[in-house]
Amino acid sequence: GHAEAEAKKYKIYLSNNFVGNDWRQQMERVANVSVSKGPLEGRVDLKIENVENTVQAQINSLNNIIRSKPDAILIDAGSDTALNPTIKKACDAGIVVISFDQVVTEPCAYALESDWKRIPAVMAEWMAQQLGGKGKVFVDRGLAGAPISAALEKGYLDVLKKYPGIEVVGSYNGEYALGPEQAGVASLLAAHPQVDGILTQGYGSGAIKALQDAGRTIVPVVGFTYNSSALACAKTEGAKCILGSNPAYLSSEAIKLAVDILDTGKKPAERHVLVNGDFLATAPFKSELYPDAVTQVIEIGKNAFPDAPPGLTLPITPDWVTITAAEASGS
Amino acid sequence: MTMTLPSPAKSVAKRDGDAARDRSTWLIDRAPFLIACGMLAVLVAIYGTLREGVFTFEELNLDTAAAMTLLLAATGQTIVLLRGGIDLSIGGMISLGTVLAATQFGGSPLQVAFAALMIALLGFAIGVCNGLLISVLRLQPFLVTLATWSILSGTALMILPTDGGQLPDFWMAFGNASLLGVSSSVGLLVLLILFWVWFRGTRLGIEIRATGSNQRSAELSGVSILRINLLTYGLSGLFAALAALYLTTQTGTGSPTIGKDYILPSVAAAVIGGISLFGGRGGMIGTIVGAFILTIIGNLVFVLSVSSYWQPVVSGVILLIAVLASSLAEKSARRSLS
Amino acid sequence: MNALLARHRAVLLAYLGMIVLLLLTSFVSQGFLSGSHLRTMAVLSAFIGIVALGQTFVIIGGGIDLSVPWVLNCAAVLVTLMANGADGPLIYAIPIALAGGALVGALNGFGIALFGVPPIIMTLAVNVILQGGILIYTGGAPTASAPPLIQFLAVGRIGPLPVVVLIWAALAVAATLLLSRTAFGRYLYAQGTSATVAEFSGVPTLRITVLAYTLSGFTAAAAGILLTGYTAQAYLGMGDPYLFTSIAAVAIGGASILGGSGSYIGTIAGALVLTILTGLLPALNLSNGALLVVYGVVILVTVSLASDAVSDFFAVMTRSFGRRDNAQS
Amino acid sequence: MELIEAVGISKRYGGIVALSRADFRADAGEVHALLGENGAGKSTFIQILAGIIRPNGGTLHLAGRAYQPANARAAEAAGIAAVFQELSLVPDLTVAENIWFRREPLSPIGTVRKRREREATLALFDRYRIPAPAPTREVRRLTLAERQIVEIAKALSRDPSVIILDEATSALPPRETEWLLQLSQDLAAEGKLVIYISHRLAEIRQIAQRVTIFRNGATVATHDTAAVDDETIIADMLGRRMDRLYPPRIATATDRTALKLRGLSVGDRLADIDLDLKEGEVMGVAGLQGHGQRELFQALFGVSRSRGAIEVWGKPVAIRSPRDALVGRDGIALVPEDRRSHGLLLSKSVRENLTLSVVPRFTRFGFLSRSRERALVDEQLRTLQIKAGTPDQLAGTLSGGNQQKVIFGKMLLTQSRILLLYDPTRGIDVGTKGEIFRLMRDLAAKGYAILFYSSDLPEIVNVADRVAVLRNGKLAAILSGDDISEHRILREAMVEARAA
Ligand SMILES: Nc1ncnc2c1ncn2[C@@H]1O[C@H](COP(=O)(O)OP(=O)(O)OP(=O)(O)O)[C@@H](O)[C@H]1O
Ligand SMILES: Nc1ncnc2c1ncn2[C@@H]1O[C@H](COP(=O)(O)OP(=O)(O)OP(=O)(O)O)[C@@H](O)[C@H]1O
Ligand SMILES: [Mg+2]
Ligand SMILES: [Mg+2]
Repeated sequence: GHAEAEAKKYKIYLSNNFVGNDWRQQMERVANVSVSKGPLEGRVDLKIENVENTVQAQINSLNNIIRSKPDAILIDAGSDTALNPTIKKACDAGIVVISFDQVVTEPCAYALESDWKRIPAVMAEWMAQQLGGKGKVFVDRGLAGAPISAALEKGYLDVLKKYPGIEVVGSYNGEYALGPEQAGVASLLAAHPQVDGILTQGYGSGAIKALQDAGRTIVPVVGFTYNSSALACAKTEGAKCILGSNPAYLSSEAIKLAVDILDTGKKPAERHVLVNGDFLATAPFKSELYPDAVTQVIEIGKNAFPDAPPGLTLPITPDWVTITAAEASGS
Repeated sequence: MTMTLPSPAKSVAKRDGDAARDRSTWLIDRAPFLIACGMLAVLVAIYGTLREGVFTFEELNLDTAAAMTLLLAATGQTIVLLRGGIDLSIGGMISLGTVLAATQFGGSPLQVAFAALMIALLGFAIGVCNGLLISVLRLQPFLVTLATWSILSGTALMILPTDGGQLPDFWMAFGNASLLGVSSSVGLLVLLILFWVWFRGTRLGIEIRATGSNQRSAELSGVSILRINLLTYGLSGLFAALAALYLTTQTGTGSPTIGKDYILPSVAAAVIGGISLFGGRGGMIGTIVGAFILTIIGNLVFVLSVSSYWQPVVSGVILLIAVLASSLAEKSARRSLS
Repeated sequence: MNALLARHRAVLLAYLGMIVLLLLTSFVSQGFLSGSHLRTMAVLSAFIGIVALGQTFVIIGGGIDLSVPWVLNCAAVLVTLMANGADGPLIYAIPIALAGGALVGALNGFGIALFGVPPIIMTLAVNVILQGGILIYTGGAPTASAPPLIQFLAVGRIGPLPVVVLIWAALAVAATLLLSRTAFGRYLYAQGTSATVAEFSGVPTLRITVLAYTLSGFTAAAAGILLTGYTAQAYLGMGDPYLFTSIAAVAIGGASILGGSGSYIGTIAGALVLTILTGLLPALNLSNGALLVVYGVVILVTVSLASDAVSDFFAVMTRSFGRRDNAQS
Repeated sequence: MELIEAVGISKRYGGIVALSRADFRADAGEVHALLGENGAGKSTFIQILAGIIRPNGGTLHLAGRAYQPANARAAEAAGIAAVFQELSLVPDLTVAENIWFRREPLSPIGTVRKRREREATLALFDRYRIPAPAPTREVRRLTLAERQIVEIAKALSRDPSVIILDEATSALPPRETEWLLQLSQDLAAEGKLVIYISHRLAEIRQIAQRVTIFRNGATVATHDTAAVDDETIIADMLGRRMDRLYPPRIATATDRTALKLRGLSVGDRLADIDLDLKEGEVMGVAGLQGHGQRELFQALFGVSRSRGAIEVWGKPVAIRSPRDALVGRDGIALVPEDRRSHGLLLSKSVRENLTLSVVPRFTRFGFLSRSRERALVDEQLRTLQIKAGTPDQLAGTLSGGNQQKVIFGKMLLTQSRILLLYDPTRGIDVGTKGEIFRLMRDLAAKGYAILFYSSDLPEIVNVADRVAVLRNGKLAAILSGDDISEHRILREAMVEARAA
């Protein structure tokens, strides 16, 4: 029964393949916060295992986790396929496995992620609208070899292809870090006297900074919902932006999903569970491709916080628990 | 001089005394290796008290599988380091190997075996190219293999832009098979040790050590440096390819960027096991110990159950203590005997 | 004059490679030689160059420093956290961060010189420890933005010249003087050539090793601080690209990775080559894979220009031409 | 027709002419000495014979046929084996592995049959009565003399018809030298050709039938040894007459004690040494190979750990590293035994090598003064007549004797007034040797104190004021005045050995 399930405390491991960026930090912190209050308070014994960004280390770590027989394993994976045999072992041992953020293809594991089709499509659509269907753009290819990077790039290009007037004149690898984004855009600016828009996979604020440094006019920029990006878009004169969201609270959602499955024994209908965050933009925007996509207008104090750290990912909290900006940034 | 000297042949008797000194210096010379073994024993002992069932074949199977890809990569690296070189390109070769396996393996086991053989040969051939470039251009191995690392990684990415491809089930089953509780990985480890025991004693093995120890002397004795370069880097490429093949039995997929994860650890494993980056000294058994130390540290950090931020700190500190202990012990052993 | 040329051949050829690459790039990408772009390149080279400065000293002395990524990152995070967006606290924040970097370097040096830990392992372990250490210290808090002064240092200009490039130039002069005109430099080369002979000659090997690593920690920290100005904020992982690049810059600059030779002038050429190359690649519009292939090939060709084998080959060619001329006259 | 005929051989290195017109004829069944001052081109010539380097001009015939070895292997195949001045053993291999390197007895699976190899080594040692170290020892740990012997064994193992010994005795102590001289004669008697390079005229008189003399890369003369006197040979070598080799021994010792040792011990190899070295004194250290001389020098320079008390100029000191020893004028400086691995940075210039220990002497406000460094360097180049193209020539490309001079100069520059000279004249030609002995006496007169070991016993006999004889790591005797003779020294060094 329900009451019995309420009493049970689950042992859940979160295996994270990489700690070296702000998003992952926030993701881990949010995970910890969401089991310490709200509906999950006292329900979960959460242990986070970080590995040094190698698939081998994550396999070894997962093997260790499996041997300690937890109820569920949440995985932010270093590869979408290479962990499959190990994950299969976990499933076979009766452990609930949920991959999130960078998900895996192993059918026995759930895949909880942002909608990597919708996000690039809506943002490319926005860009096309800004350009009036005509112009030259740069596209960020993210990180070589990363599945999400490939999905985002493809998403951008698929939509842009529908506008014959739009030409992709250059690509660079932003690697989800400010330095490479800024340097990549700067190199392309040198090669191309004219550019009308930039579709990044990272901050977007790096692209804006590169434009400023090169003394160019600020063109429409696509990026993601980091606090610094929102602030840069709001504060920079003439900036036009749309920011897609890959919420750091994916981890909280994964925990919740795991607890639900463990409590009820009922499995979700779909292996894929999509989490949709709102877009942020400098002006109202209505997508025709995805009419249900919500776009908030960037407003300082409401969804851009000058006092919060620039690396904070927005939105901060899922709706079933309240996580404050301070909790999310750990300050 | 009119004086009659004692017969020089008499000094042959001196050799007995030599032999005793010989044994003690033998120990000192192997101190880094021996102490690495000791450190591994200590780590395993601590691990064993913290976790149940550590002294079982199951644990051995798991740990060997966890260490094996690194071990294979480090075997090639060891050979190159003994020669006084370094091979960064194994990163590219491992990526390329998994990608080729994931895209080319299909059909019957016989076809797969053939493809695997071709990948191994390709690894050797690519290594030979490294050796050729190093010899012909007279460039530092670091630079040449840095460049070929990039070229090989690029090739892997051109074949498979992201992880993917599916290895046949029997291939993976083969990699994880076990007989009487002993896995094929452990079998492979035994083979690797046998290989080394054999290789070390061959003329080529001696020539490689000699070249790493003092290239000029080796050359004066008629060693062809070109041949040594071709063969050492060739073997390194071959072992990188084997590492890739083994890795695919664990991941079941091709991974165009996975190889870089093995470059520094392969060097680290060798150095922990007592190999000098200046060539000529040390051996594979030390490298095996080094690779297992690195793997056990991961297990240890897990069972110590430290909070996530502390994990890297603890693993770094354990590594440092392990190496510090061996460095200090070696130093004092050397001092007390000199 | 000839002797001078011969002595600095590796360095000269590295610059030759750099210039060839620059011309090639300007061919592919029209705006490449524009003032603003050259400035960008110079700024990006400066970061590599500054990290590689300490690395040059360490490598010449026969070691290697793998701890630069997280020394750099820790310094960046510390400074932005302490300053919290304002210039005032920089008065103490910058010195603290620089001193911290130097201290970590000194620890590396002591571990290596005093206890005989292999440099690779020592610095690798310290790198990992720092990575965890900064997470523990900040509690994983996202990083703060860079104060205006640091941004000025990184991207501001004095006249046409970026400030960071001026800083780099000053450091370069200091490094070159240190290597070629001081006892420290003399000892460092001796030690990198043969630690035993250095020891027998009374070289203060412990002090030299510790100093070299201290310098490396210091320059990595300095680069970290400046880099936050470039990106306007610190972020975790900002040091990662500088591990192999800093070593590669030193090696491309003509230093032996096993120690005893090399110069900072050479390293500067190495930093420039690497920056131009990464700047060139996006303009080529290639796939990720093809980019890496091109990167590798260009590195190989560029360093080949500076190799003994190739210059010997040209020497033989010119000499045989010369001989023919003699025969004719 | 003689076995080896070389005519007009030349060899250049860039602007440096190592050989210009070298002629050389030698026949089977003789010991043929090759002489010449440092840098005359002897080693260059034999490296050409051994196929290591190729000449720029000239013709070579071996047994009547044109001989142009493409590499070391080709020379080996032609029956030529050389023991090079700069030893060419592999440090990380054992004695046996070095001797049979690339000719190892192999098992069917391609591995080396170690037992067989060891037995072959011992058989080789017995056949030629080679006083070599145990076959299983690593060469890295051997003394220079031991390495030298292994190198000779390696050459013998090839059963060559021509054996070349390039200053093979320069590091050998008396007993081993005697062995090698006998061996050379035996080999010649067997019909082999022994080409023998040495700066010790006495040895050459003892064994060589003929001598060929090089000067500045060209052949000056070939003589029958019996028909020529030392003065002529020296004049041919140096292009001038030389006054006596050993300077007059004028006692300059004072009452001041420069170095006082009480109960000095090193491991189990040196025990309870009490010794007083006076200001102005040259004290010889003698003893058989491996009886503690090396340990004594190493301990005083802080290279080996020692127990017991050391007083320097009346002050008790602890010397734990060369830095503790090298403390300016009141310090202790060493000419080390192994010049290539302890004394010189082979890939650095002569200039940098000479001044490495005295960098602070030409540092002003933290910066090096090139001109002051240059002055120091020029002075040493002149005093020691170091034959280098320019001060920027790499030390590793100097001739063996000139490398030794660089080390001597480097030590002199430290101005330390206590000098530890471990075989300082090794490989140095007679002309310069005389200069060095004179220099030693001059320094002694200036108040320096010198501890002097030489593998060439007559040098100790003729130069030292007193001689400390070591036996089994203990001080066996201190000889002075007329007691100093080869005979007496050897007797003191061996009494116990004979009794045992
Ligand atoms: N690689 C080289 N580069 C430049 N000069 C060289 C090189 N090798 C030898 N020389 C020069 O050639 C000359 C002859 O040297 P060589 O070693 O043959 O003299 P040597 O007669 O053996 O003298 P020693 O008695 O001191 O051993 C020397 O002046 C030496 O500096
Ligand atoms: N046990 C010994 N007996 C006699 N001579 C020795 C002995 N050990 C070393 N030597 C000599 O003393 C010299 C200096 O000794 P040292 O300890 O520096 O040896 P090493 O070869 O430098 O070894 P390592 O490089 O391992 O320190 C050596 O070159 C060797 O010739
Ligand atoms: Mg030593
Ligand atoms: Mg010579």
